[in-house]
Amino acid sequence: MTTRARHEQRAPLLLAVLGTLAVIFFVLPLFALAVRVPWSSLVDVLGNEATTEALMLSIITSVITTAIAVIFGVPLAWLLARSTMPGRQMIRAICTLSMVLPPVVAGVALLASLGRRGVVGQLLNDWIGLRLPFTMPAVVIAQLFVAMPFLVLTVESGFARSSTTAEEAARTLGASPWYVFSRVTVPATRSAILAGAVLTWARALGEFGATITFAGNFPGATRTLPIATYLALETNVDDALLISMLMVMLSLVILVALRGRWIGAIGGAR
Amino acid sequence: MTTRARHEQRAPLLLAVLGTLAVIFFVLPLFALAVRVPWSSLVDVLGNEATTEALMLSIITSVITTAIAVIFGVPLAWLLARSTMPGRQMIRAICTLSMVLPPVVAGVALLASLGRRGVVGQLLNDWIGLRLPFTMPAVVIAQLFVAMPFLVLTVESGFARSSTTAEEAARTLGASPWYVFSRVTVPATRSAILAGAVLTWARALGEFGATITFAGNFPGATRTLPIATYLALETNVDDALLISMLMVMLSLVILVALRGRWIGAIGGAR
Amino acid sequence: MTLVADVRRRIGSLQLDASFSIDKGETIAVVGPNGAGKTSLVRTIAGLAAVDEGRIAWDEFVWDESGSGVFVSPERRPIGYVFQDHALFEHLSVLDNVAFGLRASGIGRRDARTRARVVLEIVGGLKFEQRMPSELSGGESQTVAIARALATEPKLMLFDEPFAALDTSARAEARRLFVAMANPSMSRILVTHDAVEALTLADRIIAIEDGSIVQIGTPSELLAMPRSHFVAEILGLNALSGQLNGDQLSIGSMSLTVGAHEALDGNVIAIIRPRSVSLHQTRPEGSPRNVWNSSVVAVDRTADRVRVQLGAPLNISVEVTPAGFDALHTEVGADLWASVKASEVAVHPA
Amino acid sequence: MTLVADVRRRIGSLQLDASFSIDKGETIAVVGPNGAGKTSLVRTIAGLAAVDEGRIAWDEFVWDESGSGVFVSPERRPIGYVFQDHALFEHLSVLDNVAFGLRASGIGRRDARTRARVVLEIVGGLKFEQRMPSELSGGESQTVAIARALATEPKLMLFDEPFAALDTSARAEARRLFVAMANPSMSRILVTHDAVEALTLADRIIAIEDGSIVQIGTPSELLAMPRSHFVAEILGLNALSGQLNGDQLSIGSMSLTVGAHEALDGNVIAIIRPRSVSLHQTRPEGSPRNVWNSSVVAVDRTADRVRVQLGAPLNISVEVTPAGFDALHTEVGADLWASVKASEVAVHPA
Amino acid sequence: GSSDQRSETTVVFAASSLVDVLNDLSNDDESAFVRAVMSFASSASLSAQVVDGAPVGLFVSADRQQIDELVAAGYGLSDPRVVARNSLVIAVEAGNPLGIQTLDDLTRSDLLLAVAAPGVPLGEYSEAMLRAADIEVSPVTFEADARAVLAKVVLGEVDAGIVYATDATSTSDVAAVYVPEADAVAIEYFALEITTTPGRSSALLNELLGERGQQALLQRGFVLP
Ligand SMILES: Nc1ncnc2c1ncn2[C@@H]1O[C@H](COP(=O)(O)OP(=O)(O)OP(=O)(O)O)[C@@H](O)[C@H]1O
Ligand SMILES: Nc1ncnc2c1ncn2[C@@H]1O[C@H](COP(=O)(O)OP(=O)(O)OP(=O)(O)O)[C@@H](O)[C@H]1O
Ligand SMILES: [Mg+2]
Ligand SMILES: [Mg+2]
Repeated sequence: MTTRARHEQRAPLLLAVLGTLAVIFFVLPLFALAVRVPWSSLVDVLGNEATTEALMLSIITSVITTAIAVIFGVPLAWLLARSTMPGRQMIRAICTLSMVLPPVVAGVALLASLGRRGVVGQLLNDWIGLRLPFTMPAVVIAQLFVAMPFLVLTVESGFARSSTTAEEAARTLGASPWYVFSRVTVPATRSAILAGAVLTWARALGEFGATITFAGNFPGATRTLPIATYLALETNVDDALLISMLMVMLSLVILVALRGRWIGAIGGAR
Repeated sequence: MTTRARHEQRAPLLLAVLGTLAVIFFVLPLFALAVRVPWSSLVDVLGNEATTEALMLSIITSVITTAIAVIFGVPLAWLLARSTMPGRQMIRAICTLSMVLPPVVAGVALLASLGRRGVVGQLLNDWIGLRLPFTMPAVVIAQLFVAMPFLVLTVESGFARSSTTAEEAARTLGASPWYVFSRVTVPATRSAILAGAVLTWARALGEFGATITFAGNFPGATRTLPIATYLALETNVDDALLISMLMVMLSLVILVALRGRWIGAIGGAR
Repeated sequence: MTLVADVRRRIGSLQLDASFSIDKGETIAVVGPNGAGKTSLVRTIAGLAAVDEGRIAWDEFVWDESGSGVFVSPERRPIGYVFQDHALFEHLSVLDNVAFGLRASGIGRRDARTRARVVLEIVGGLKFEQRMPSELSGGESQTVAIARALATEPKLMLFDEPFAALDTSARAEARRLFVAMANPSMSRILVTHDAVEALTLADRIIAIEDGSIVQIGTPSELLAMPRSHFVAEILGLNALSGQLNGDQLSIGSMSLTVGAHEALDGNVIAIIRPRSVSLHQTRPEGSPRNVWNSSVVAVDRTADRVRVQLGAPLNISVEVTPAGFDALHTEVGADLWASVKASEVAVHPA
Repeated sequence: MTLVADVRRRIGSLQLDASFSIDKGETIAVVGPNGAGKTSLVRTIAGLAAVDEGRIAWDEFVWDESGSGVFVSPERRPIGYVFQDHALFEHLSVLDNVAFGLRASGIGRRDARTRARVVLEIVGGLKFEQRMPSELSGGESQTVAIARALATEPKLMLFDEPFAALDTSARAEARRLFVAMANPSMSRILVTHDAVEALTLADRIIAIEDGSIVQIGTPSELLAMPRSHFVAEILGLNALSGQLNGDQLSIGSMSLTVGAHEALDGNVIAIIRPRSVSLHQTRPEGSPRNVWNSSVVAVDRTADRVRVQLGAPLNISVEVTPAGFDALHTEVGADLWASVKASEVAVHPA
Repeated sequence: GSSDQRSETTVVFAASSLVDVLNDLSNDDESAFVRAVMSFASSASLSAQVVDGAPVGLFVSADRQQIDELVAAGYGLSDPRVVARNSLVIAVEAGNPLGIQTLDDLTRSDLLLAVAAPGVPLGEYSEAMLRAADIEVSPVTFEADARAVLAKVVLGEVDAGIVYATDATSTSDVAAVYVPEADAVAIEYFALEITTTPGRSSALLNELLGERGQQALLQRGFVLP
């Protein structure tokens, strides 16, 4: 017997069936992968400095990317959802296009704008001698370009769904627009922001095409784990899989820890 | 002067600044790309059957993927958000892990489970002679595995935020769990579902690594546009960019059309 | 008995504990202070929550029983529920809100809409059938909530303060409708803060305080002998706790002479009707045995009467005619004399 | 005049058109049927919506002016707003809800909470200061909404049906508080459906119907001469439209003799107080000039009075004492005789 | 029906440097490649697909190791055949503005150099060449394949890159600088008939080795075996 409260809504059968199939679909490949991975060489792989370096770089850059995406993406989502700026539809579409670009092309677009010969990159290079490609910031930029739209879209849908009544109440209480935003709008949308951040982080962590195109592949600076895995697949499949499983397990821990903290604090029955 | 209603909330300055920077960040590379693309050869590229074939395949598979993701992902999201099944945290984390896997590894995982030698693939092959890899369904499976979590997470956050009062009202009116789900829960969460579907579609459309690994690269069957672009970069960068720009413009049209229809129909001022 | 409820349930710090039953066709009003557990009780009967302990049964069907674990989910109980906060479907028009229950029971869209229109017509909501809930005023939204619950012709209607947001005429109309709707096959539970509603619309009244039932009875039983201060207060009576000794009642520093009563020396509740107290500018002479000096704390004035709240030594409400009040030339804060006949002070055991 | 408002605004199919002003320290009640535009008016004054045409000014400051395009946003208007649906912040505790306005104005958390506790104490909400809004009952939530709006000590308070969800004693307490709060530096607008509230709490009453002001005046002015049926109804009076010819008033098929009045032959509104009508089992003899036979449509009974609604030929409410009612031995649907003195039928130009 | 057509067509797996040649052939109506379906990817993922049962007829790769493994695992119908050779060049911006002439020039400190990553065939060849010449370079990036190295040069992100000669000549955006040290590494393309789909693969192999195929390879800058 479960501890389910007696009055709680039973899952409609169809939902339960479809949802369960979805779970199986996700679990199966991961399970197969876990079976296939040569766990015995775990110690060797972990001792391999190149691997741990790539792992660290991936973690650091994806976290930085997520932070920047939140800082810039939440305001952008707000503008898209709430302001009446002209051309909003167009801007929204443009800001989500980079998701649709094949990542390699996204990398080319970044080179075309921020590369050594790029529209802006050339200026940066000539004026302050700043060269982005093949540096760690380039990795972050590539991830941002590809992953931030996930945050923007998710958060915008959150803003669109949250009622404006609480915001109105806050304004009548003398709260400035910024105060309303930070103390009412954002907390009321926190589950969407968290979901967006997780999506962005995940997308950034797995980013390969844009990164290798824009940032290249240099150990310690731009060789992220997906790149290391890709190259390892050419030479040593087992190592590559092992590294990936490490990343998966790391993510698992983070995901389990994160979501428990945020979701479910809302609501309550009378 | 804009036509903004006088009473509407002004954007806090900081938000406007951050949001605008984000817009510039997105627009710049696309602009640079558009400048670089040799529009003059548009007609040639469009006339190239291989290109249009890849474009069509991409569109078809990504749409199928999105549809399947909605059919299975929304129920899964509902179970994660609303049911009290045991191990919910764990299942949620597992179902989002495939986002974090480097796509190429995701492809390997799919081969390990659904490939000819895979845990399940072998059974399928032996029993009903079904071989998935290197077929169009394989493309869809690869895209699903990588892109569906985006829908699940977004929709789950939507369900978590939507109040259960309307659902309770529906139940007292005699609505079965399924009726409540389809007529109350889903409509009330439609903006999150739409956002999730767009994210999934976008991710599927740009999918490369898992597809080429699991489904291979067969013209007409599994060579999607990202794969075609990737290969074209070798021989003819300009063509590749042109194809990508086509895809971008197609997406632009779809995104602009889609969002205008859904968002913003909710609420209203008194 | 159609509904037999024995509900024990913990909600936050509140322990709900209520046993009662309802006859077929009967209307029961539930009154009680804010936070007493009225909404919680109704939600439990609707099946939106389960009892921790106890049993709810409808005719021969058990709806909810802690012992056996039986639980019938809300959609399979023949109920209608008008929520305190209306809970309209934001994505459906008014008409489709009302038609929802019919559609859910399998009736086609066209038929459901036709029948929904009939119900809307009855409650006076036809004029905004095409609006979305966000385009309704507070009262309009409540009207729709009532129509929606009625549309499925439930056997047990649960009304949670259904008239609170209605304007005077809509409320009068709604009450009239409520009376007209009474039919032998529908039982009704009406949560209300309005004494007039409870007294005129209900066959019996349940008074809840702090999760527990303090009194169940017909309106006249409650009027005759309210068992608590709150019950008296909601009925517009003054209830005072005191000690009775022979025919002398002491309430704080005051002493009142009471009229004929059974022998019940000790703690009693005294009931004084606001109308039975007279006010005077100067100390009155003559028959009333109870005369005291007091001050005016508040004055509530309507077209036909003025309610004067007196302060120490006896916190009671007094009702006088507007003419009578004007003749007093008094105001809030002023002093005056009050008197009440011994026969007008009724006492009950506490 | 502190607030001078001339509001013209379209909301859906409603054209709001209201001009009025409020003095410093004055309390204005806004009454009107559901959907009349009361909430819309208050929202416009709060700055949550702008006038289409017109002007709102506070002292020497213009808040909203269609001509010049001036618009002061809500956070810079010294207002407090108690929303009809409370609009509490779901993610903050009760205490932090109340402290919100203070925090927004830059006061530190500790100070803000201390002051919020004081306000909560005053409105009687201290006992649930730690709860989340989702854990409050309807009345508790309204209490918090009031406290939250009061905490910032606004100069203009806007109350949208603030007492609707409160229980009898909480409501009495809230009204007392409302009176006590009156201070020369705070003006107040109170939207209400309750005649007692409007009459006792407000200095002046604005009656709105269909977006337009039908009457502004002090409670006694409105009582003396309600300008519309709705106004009469909310005040508990009977208002009847008819044609006056000399001292004969014809209302439908009925003809009544009226008392002393100015010469105003033609269309008039006649006001009859429910108390001034007498009911009889048999045709009464004697002085009243107006006697007619009617039937009982509805009966509202409270502790101290019974309100009887009569049907054709004259739809009016009559109030009698419970004893008087019982002596009639009547019930809904029964026939009886009604009489009213000519001097009790007041007429005003329509 | 379509299943007939499918059985008639033969799948060719090929290293991506062969894209142009094979495309040229399949555009020639008289070629056996008209009926062939080409699939290009990295040698590693192609051979993984072979192992996973992809319906491949012919596998052409520059990666000796992968081919050997397939043969060892029994996927070869016959021994692998060398169909073409390639060589390494330095790809520089068109016009060679920095005047790069020798391998030594790649050590200039102001010069940005891209090479292929160790592990992929091109990376291994490049390393072998540099090792043989005893030259230490410090590239800014180790790219995944020849295509990526070339793209970096084309886009101007690096000044020079080590690529296959055939790649450098495929576009006018770069110039190829031939260095004698390149002769030290022999780059051979092997063709292997795969067992999974025996059929018309021999016709394809014969054509590659024959007049028409060799001509096409020559045209695209390959050296004949
Ligand atoms: N989720 C919850 N957690 C904790 N306490 C709760 C919760 N929901 C309700 N309560 C408390 O339970 C008590 C009963 O609430 P309920 O809504 O039943 O009161 P009510 O009688 O309907 O009051 P009102 O007349 O104000 O609507 C209240 O004190 C309320 O604060
Ligand atoms: N967004 C909207 N679109 C169309 N009509 C609307 C909208 N909001 C409100 N209305 C309508 O405007 C009218 C005025 O509404 P308002 O809320 O001001 O009424 P109210 O006087 O406060 O009524 P109540 O006493 O029921 O609260 C109503 O008829 C309402 O249906
Ligand atoms: Mg309640
Ligand atoms: Mg209103």
